[in-house]
Amino acid sequence: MILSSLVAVPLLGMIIVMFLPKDKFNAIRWTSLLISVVPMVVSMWITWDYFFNLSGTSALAYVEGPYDWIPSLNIQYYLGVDGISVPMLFLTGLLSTLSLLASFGINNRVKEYFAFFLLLEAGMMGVFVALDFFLFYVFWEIMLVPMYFLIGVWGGPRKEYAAIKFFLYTLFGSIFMLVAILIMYFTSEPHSLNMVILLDHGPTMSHTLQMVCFIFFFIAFAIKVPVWPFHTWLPDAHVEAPTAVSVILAGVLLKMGTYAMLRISWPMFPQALRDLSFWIAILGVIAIIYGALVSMAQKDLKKLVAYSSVSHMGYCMMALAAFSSVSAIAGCMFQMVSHGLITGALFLLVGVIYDRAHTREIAAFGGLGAKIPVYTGIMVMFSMAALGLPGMSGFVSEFMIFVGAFGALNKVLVGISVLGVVLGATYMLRMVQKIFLGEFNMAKWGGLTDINLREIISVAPLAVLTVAIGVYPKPLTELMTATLENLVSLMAR
Amino acid sequence: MGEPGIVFWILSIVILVSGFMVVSLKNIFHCALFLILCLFSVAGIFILLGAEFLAAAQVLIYVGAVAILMIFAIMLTSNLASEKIQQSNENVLVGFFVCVTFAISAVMLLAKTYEGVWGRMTITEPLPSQNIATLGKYLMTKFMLPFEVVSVLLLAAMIGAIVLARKESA
Amino acid sequence: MMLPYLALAAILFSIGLFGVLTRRNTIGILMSLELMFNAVNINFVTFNKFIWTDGLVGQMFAIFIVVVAAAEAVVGLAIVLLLYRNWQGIDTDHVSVMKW
Amino acid sequence: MTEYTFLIPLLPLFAFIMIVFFTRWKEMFSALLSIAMILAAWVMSVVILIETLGRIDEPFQWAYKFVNLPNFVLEIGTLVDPLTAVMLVVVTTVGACVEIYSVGYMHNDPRFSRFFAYLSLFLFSMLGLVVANNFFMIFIFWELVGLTSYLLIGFWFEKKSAADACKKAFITTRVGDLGFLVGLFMIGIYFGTFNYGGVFEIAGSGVIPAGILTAAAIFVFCGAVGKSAQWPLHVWLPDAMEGPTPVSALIHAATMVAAGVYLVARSMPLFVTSAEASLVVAIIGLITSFMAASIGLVQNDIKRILAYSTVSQLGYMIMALGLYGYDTAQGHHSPGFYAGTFHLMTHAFFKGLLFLGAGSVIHAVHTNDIQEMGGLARKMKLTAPTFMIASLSIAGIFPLSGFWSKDEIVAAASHYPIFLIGTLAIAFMTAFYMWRLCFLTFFGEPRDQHRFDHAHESPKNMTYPLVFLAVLSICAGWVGLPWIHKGFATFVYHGEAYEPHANYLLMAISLIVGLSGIYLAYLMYYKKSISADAMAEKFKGLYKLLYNKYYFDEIYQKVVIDPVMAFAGLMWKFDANVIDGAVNGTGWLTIKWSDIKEWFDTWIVDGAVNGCGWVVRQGANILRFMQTGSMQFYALFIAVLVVLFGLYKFEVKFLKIGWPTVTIIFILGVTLLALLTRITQIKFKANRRTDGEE
Repeated sequence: MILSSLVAVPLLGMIIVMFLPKDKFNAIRWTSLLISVVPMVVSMWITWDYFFNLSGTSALAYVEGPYDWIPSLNIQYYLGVDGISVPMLFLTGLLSTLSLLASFGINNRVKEYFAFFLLLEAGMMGVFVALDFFLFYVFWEIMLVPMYFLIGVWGGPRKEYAAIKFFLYTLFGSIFMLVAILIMYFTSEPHSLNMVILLDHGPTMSHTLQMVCFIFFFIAFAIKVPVWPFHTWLPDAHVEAPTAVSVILAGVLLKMGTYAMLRISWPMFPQALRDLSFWIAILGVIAIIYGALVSMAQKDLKKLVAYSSVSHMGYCMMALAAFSSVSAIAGCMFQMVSHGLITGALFLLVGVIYDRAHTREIAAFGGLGAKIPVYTGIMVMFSMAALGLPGMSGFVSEFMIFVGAFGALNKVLVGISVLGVVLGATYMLRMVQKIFLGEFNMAKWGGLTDINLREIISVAPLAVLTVAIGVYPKPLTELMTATLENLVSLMAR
Repeated sequence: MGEPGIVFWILSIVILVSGFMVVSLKNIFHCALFLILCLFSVAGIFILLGAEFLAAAQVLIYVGAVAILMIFAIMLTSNLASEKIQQSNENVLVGFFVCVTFAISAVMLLAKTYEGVWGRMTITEPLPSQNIATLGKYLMTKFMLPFEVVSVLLLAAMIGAIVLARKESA
Repeated sequence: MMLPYLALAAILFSIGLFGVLTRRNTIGILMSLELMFNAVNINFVTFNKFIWTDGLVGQMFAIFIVVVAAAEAVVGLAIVLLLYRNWQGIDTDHVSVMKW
Repeated sequence: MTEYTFLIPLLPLFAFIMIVFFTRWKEMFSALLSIAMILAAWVMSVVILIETLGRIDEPFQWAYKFVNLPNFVLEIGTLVDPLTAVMLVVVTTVGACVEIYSVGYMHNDPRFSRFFAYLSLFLFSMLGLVVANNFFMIFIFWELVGLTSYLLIGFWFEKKSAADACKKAFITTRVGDLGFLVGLFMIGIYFGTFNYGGVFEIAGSGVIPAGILTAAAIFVFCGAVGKSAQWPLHVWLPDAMEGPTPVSALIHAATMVAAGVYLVARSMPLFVTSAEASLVVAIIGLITSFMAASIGLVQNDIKRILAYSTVSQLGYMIMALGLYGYDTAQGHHSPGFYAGTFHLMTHAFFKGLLFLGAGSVIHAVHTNDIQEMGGLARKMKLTAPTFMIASLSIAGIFPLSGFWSKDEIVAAASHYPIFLIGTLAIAFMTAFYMWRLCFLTFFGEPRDQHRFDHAHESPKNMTYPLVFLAVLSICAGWVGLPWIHKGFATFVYHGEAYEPHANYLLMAISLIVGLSGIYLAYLMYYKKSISADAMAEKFKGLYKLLYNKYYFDEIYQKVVIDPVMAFAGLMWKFDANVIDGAVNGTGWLTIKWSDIKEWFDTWIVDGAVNGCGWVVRQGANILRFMQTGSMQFYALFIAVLVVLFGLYKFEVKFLKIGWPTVTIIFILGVTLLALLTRITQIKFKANRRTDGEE
């Protein structure tokens, strides 16, 4: 019941919001916020309970089902979580609420916006709890719709282009996923869509078929991550999307790709994974270096953060390629969580400055550190976190990834990827320098006000978590150790 | 049971002849009069078949109400009763052929079916003699719902007729 | 021995049908329809007497048909009056607006 | 007390948190809180040092598992051995002095509280770095130190030069950290642990192939190169002087930059397993030291001179450590380790003093350019003597602390002619440029009367730390006197304790070299018997080369930064045009393809559809005549069909004629009659027309 509620509450909330009067903006905002608090609290409780009672084993927890849903096709309603989905649920719950809080500035078609947002949340939650392919696919696709509208209606100047690009690109990937799912479905006997059953079916398939399925799944997930060279939808979508949507995009949507790899294609096709891991690692390393270089060349603050996401998700891909190392996979999970927190916060902060200055051009600013010290402090903190400063979550994840990958992958390759650390520092510091340091233009930005309480509240939990994970990562590791060990043993089949 | 008696045959001929007159006479007023005759004879047939109440209803409703209503209508729609006006349309030939075929084949079918099925059927119980009482009882019990529905239908028809026929007020 | 009754009903029905098909006058059509209704009624009553006496179902149906026919006649005639008022005539030729 | 070592870093951290979140608005309280915490840490450090003196061979270790995965453990812990204890005292001492000094120096700065918060954060990081018990933890604090350095260099971020410098410092050290990071990975992978004890034990056991050891050691050394500003990553340190002077004193002279040396000393067991790695260390140290000293000869910015001096001295230490590793790897005894760490300590004191003195001077005259100073000794009665004490110390003049430590370095280099000559040359240059600085600043006639007139001695809270450090600059070296038996060398050592013995010849040589350097400076800048300008004119090429710091910044700009930025721009173009172009191109192709499809669709597929439609329409044109609109006609049709159906279904026979025949006859009949009607229809129409006329 508890997992279903994660999906059902936002859905119900969407319906409630749709019945609210259109012009009662504040009622809509607060209702949605309160509704989204429910799944957040539930996901936190799950995290809490899982950590204290269930993290010792790799077994699925809070399982619902499998109940027959469409018996003639053996489609089931099957939900469950384990150590890799719990952190994601936590992240989703938290970021959704914070994004809703950050969306209070939306004044255009408020009702539709919040309704779509809640639908989006339901979809995201669903992806992380589904254990049936059909269910998974449905949630995976459901999210596209609100996302499309959220970008396409409330976005920036090129919103239509960005929305349609995002939609088509992801849909394109989903087709491959669908084909792969069908292949799995029809080769299993009896035909099944149950992920747990198919986990054992995958390695028994013929090698060619495994490769085909793996590559198809990979394309679908890689587009979502996004892995170089499938990443170009991301900067457009990020830049054009409203702040809160960017946060969700970076914080949760990108994680769905890596999560799905870890949940589906990696353990299901271990042989194909072994054959292809080198190439995946290369893609990861390219993404790290390339993303960093490209974001160095950006003039738009939001685009810079967007490309940094490409770079950061590259670390995840490299870690995933080092599938034999628990520490690399754990690092990947850490990176997912920490990137969600850090980049989410960065997008929130970019939104804050954009709301005030109505521009995101880095060159337009300068010396803001003197005028808005609190904002500067927070922004610098998250920039430091993004470039992997110790004491923040990003460092722990990068370190674990590097150590794991160094042992499991080609050492020269990993050595090259370490360059990303310096490049990361370079583009982040260039940004900080150009915006906050240097001479302050009083005439232009004299009227700039510092970050306000609502915005601080929406960023503060992220800051606290970033530091907490960076300083005390032990709980998070313990939460998923058993699951990861199990996963690694599955991938070693 | 037994064979239908002479009354039946007389009534049958009256019905058929007057019926044919209804459909073929040029003067619509005469048609109406023949219709009355025809319906009256059908009431007779009903009596022969032991449906006294139905016969009464037939006379009251059809002969007394419907037919009179039609005559009223004919008289209200002036200038139609004259014989000069073509009363049948271009379907006459085909229609006649079809109807004759229909009649013949229907009768033949009936005869065939009668030989095959109905003739061998036996009646479980004879028609009750006091069937008006039975009819009334059933109307209030077993056929309660249809009865009510039909009354509503009648009401609706009445209102509909009033609405349709009244003069436009503005 | 119900065949004569049924045959009578069948022929009466045919006559009514002929009327419906061929009369130009709307009231004529209505009258022909009444003939057809009566033919059906005869059938019902016949069957009620010779085949199925239980519950007087046949007669019951006949009664309902009579009622419905009355209702139909009332509405039909009302429409006829309306037609007359609008077109100064009640020939079916006048109402062939269904034509494509 | 040693058990509570972990508290030492936490004390400044507490100050940092309190200042940032609570006492930011109460400036003096923030400063006092910060100072109180560092003083408490200092007291603890001294106690720990005393305790450690009693247990030299039993390092105290305490650890907590930070990340605990199967086959992968990261620890947080403390290790207290003599080296740690000494470093703790050095860092807290200089830190306390600098903080007290800063109260005066940063007076009236709008971000006064923040300065102390940053200083506290720095001290937290630095102390954490010192007490760390494993490579992972040292890396954490290593980076945090970098962060605070970034924040403090950029403290006056309104100045573009400061903003540039802090970024440059962070990124340059990050390049070094990159190597360190790779070294860490190698350690993690091949040694399976990050703990010092574990790593060194495995390194010493010979299990690991020599190549791996060399590589790991060199990569670890990369970190030191970055942090200690060794060639070729030295370029950030002079620029880092854009920060407030106390920062330069604390971070960029006494402590943070010494962290690299500390790291090398700390991982000495790793270096002694590889002669090659050690040699690399020594050579890099020598190059750095020589290069920096030579640049220092011609600079005019007081802080930059000191910065190059720092780089040079750090190179000295690194070289000594490298030589120790080289010697030990080959089985020789060497005083290098002891010399390097000893110099690390003494240098911290006198270089801290020099910077604070320089700060005092700058505070007085509001310029960094020594060409605009002169004669300040008359005005600054306390600053000038302390500054000169430090200068004597760094020049290696008997019996100041610098003499003793420098002497040991010379001793360590004495087996290798090149190193010996280099070392002495550097000592000479050091003496020269330090005294050039002294003479130009404190003696002679004021070259800028206006500044001179406004110069004044600094307040007491600035001068007292100077005095305190001056005392240390004189005395700190005496713990390592070659004649005392239980000295520094038997306290901080690696492997087995080195027994220093007085080598009077070397002492004499190094003293003479130092004095001659001072004398040359005296001649050139005090007596002016040798014209500095003439010298510069004579060796114009060399002078320009030195004055422009061997053009390293320009070279890096051209060779590294510009290409990287160009490459980044290229990548962005590539991304926007090629990759995104491919995506959009796919879209475009799809659209074009769909255009073709549309044509195909319109003319072929839809053509077929339309063709069907056309056929139907033509058929319908015929059939439309059946749509008479006459209800009766339709009814007739129904009747016909009903009859047909009846005939067929019940197989009706007429007079022995079978039903098919009957059906055919019926259809024929209907058709014929219909045709007949059609022919005679004219009549009906005529009739109707008459109706209409009525």
